[in-house]
Amino acid sequence: MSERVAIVGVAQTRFGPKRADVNYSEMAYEVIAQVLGKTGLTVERDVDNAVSCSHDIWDGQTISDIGITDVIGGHLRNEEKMAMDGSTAVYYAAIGILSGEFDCTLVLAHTKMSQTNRNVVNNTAFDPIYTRLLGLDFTSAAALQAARYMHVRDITDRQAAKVVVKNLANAVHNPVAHNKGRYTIEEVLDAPVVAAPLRKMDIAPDTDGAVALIMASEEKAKRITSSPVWILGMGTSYDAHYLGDRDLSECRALEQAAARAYKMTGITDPAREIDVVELSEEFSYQELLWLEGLGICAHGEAGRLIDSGFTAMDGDLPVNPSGGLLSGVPANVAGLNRVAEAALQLTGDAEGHQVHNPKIAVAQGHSGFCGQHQCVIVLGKE
Amino acid sequence: MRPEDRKQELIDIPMTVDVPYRFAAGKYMTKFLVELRDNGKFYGIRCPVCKRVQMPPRIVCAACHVKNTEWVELGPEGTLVGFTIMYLPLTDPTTGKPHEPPFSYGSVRLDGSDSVLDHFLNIEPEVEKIKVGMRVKAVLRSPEQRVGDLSDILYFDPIPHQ
Amino acid sequence: MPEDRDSEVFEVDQHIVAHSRYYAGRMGSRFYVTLRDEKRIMGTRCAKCDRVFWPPRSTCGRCFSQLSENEMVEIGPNGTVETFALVTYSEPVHPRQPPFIYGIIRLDGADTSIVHFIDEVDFENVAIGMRVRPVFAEPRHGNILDIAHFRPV
Amino acid sequence: MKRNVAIIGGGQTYHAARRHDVNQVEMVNEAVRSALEDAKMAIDEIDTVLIGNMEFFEGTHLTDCWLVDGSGAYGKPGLKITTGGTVGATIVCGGVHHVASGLFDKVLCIGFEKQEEGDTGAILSGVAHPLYGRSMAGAAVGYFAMMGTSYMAAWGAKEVHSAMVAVKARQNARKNKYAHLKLDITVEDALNSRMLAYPIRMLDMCPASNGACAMILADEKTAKDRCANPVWIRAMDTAHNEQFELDWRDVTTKKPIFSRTSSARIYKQLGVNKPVDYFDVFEIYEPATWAEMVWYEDLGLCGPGEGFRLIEEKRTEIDGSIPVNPSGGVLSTNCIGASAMLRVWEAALQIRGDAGDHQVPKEVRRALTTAYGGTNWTVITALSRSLDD
Repeated sequence: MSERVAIVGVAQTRFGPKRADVNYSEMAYEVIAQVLGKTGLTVERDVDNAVSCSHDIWDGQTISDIGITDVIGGHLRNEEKMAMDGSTAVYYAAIGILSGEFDCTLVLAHTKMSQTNRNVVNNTAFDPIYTRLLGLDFTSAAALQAARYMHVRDITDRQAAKVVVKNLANAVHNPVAHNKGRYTIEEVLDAPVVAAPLRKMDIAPDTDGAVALIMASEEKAKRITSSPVWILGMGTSYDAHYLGDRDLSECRALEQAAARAYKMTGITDPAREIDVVELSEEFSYQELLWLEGLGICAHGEAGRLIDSGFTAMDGDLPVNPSGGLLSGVPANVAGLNRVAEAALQLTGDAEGHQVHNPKIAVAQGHSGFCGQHQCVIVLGKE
Repeated sequence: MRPEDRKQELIDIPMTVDVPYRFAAGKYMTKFLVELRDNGKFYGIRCPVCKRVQMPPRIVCAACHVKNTEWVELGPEGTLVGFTIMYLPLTDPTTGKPHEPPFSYGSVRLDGSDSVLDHFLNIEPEVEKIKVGMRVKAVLRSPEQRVGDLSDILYFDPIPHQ
Repeated sequence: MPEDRDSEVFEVDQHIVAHSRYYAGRMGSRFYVTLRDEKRIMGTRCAKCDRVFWPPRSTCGRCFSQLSENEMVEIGPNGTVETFALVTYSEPVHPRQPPFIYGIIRLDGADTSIVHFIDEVDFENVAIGMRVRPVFAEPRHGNILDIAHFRPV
Repeated sequence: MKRNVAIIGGGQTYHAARRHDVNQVEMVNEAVRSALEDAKMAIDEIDTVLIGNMEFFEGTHLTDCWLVDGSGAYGKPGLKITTGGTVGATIVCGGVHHVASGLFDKVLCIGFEKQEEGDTGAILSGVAHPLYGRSMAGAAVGYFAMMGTSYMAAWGAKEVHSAMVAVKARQNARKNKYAHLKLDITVEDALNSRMLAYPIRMLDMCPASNGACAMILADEKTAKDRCANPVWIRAMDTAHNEQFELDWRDVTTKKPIFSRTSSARIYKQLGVNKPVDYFDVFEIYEPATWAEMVWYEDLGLCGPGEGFRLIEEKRTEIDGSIPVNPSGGVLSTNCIGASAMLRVWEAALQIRGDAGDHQVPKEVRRALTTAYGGTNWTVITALSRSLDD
């Protein structure tokens, strides 16, 4: 990119299974006030665009950014809602800045999963003519994907369980995570079956929370902070809708999105050039599948990759040092949390889960069941 | 239908989406709803910068993008700033039952408030009997029937000329 | 400050209930009428890609060719299990009581697959590659549940 | 904006109350094919696809994901934005940013609604806060009814003025082959139509339509290489409004209002002093007759309280000096997610001279469009035939 966009500030709520004390507007304002405070910016003077991310059906509110306009500073100003994953909100906000139309954008994602039933919500994402009446949701669809992927690529239950063990242990050091602990593979495998082959611990838990970040043009960013995190590359892509149309042992959309993001960045050897990855493993097996999609390893190699410790906190390429989605990140917020965590790693602000001196980080998010729409953001210090 | 449409049985698939929610009112709306329910009082909140009193109370004054700070008791009398006579049997989505038309419906600015509240008017549904600017007063359900919802207000009664 | 007060947690239960009605379109209608009245399963063939799709569709997502009802071809009814999963939990949107099995099945003659139930077999005995055939519901109403499920051949 | 952006093609469906012959994927595809044909472009040439509708209106979550075959998004970058009724214009705005960013040269923008498939009452009442007013929401009709009583009380307008707007819209729609309500009605018909919420009658409100609109935006080089009559997007401005203070219905309010704020900003950006001289045609988002008259005033087409005079004097007719909504507008066709994009596309057709029977009988060099949605939100767009205009 000729002119650059940077992330200049990040704020996250502490994630938890339920926030009964606040409505979603108030929960959003917690992180908005925090990120403005950290950067010393005001909406009135500095911020000229706002992109929020959530969904009407999650919020229980038609046109649900109505409840966000006030707190995000959208009154009589520009404010838009990305009805996808939060990673795409970053992508869209960056495009707005690159267009020259905006200088400084407040990006927000919020969701209170506790206020409704995720399976009923997600069932409405299946096409109503040929699929929805079967009662599918994202967990049962993921179980179909997991079984296919693990069968075709010879991934074992133990290898998938290792993702859980790694991520929940990483989360122990992450102050905002709520699902954390040191578990054994056996404990993961002994958890009750929800949708075989997926067990309870393979599934990201219901979570309430919000993330905000501020993005700015190069000139503005340099005035705001001495440690901007640059967006070096971005890509999105859609796969086919119907599960039966897709090769579920691969993730074509992610390969395409990653290819676009890497081309923009100039990455040719992702496993060597990327220092840390934050990806959206809503289910344990997805971390392995997404790593293949991101080109960190070849098709079918992700099982051996986790066995080798390559993706561990102290491995060659730490994946989800934050604990990832399994540690408890709300739907929709997931991708923005990935970008935020990647940015914290690059600025050295990741506290207990900081990896050693990363220069290039990759964040990945997806929308739709089994990752139909994929978004990849490459971030860097330089 | 377009001209090229031919005779053919066209299939439709009816489907009811029923999504359950448990909404948290949050800090500001809770105070409003609890005061209405328990004490029959209306509370707004004042912006420390523009001094605008907002109802329902909310965390941020959108115009100034600052946190609202000062609770203010409002009404129960107010002024009618707009009205309509509703002839549509609009369904109350929380009960599934329609409000029986025709009925008078208006926008009331409670005394002390800079906001308005839309509610039923206890006035015969005749245009001549309703005037923008007329004084009205909230009539509430009996305390034991109140639940903490705008339906705790039965309607607004006109205040006769003093 | 208002938020510093100890206020009670105030929660309200509500439902959003929306009655939708989805139209299948001409090709979808032909599919469902054929399924309902003749217990036959149709797909659509894209001549350009030389692929047969289920579900039927009037645009090939890959080459964007416009496809008409004339390109509809019968597929299956038998097919091969590509993947399957056992659901142990209950939701109001499920048409069946758990435990039940979902499968993705490649019908004979099709290049894409159908998601549906697999039944009349224990989960332990289902395998990828297994041959299955549809069991049709009685009576049928013109929706995807007109196929009750698939069972081993 | 770092690059100039042009509309190099577009298309729409035939809008109707019932489209039982197509599903949502197919309906969207009709508009997409029509836009590609207009731009003489294959889907492979499109770099990215942006889509929007009233989220969850049809009871479907993540509709962009379902519609990929029809929208052409399969295998492409893309996204879905939602901002309520304004979304069609927000998508255009997003498309403009995509092109201006330099990352994409050809962007397909889509807005749609298949209203017959959704539960309009349930979803619209969901606009109200769940704990503050949802149980007694007066819906859009109640809101615009109050605007009507306010307007009459403040300015001395009469119900007949509303009827004149209703007639203009439907008579214009009769000239637009794509429009939904093509009604040969008179002022008397409008005044005698069923009362919904005083003073709003059946013919004073927009219908529920099914339909889609698609447009292809491109950078200057592509536009000049590939298109004989590109229409340039010169400026866009968005103003959302806070959640609970819906002051637009009180026509005498002195508060800053979204419509006046946004138009003032766009006029300043373009150096417009007299909008009626600067722009040759207007396509505005008027969900109800009274809103059209208030738009006249808020856009500065006349002074405050003079909106009803414009319609009385027939100034805003197709052949008037200030043509507003020659297409028939939202009063004639409201497929919500497409409505705001249709304003932009109809304005582009006027500039191209391709509006057919509803082409205004004068030279059209510049056009202004508005959107309306949410809690008084708008996106205003200015278009021109030449980059010199």
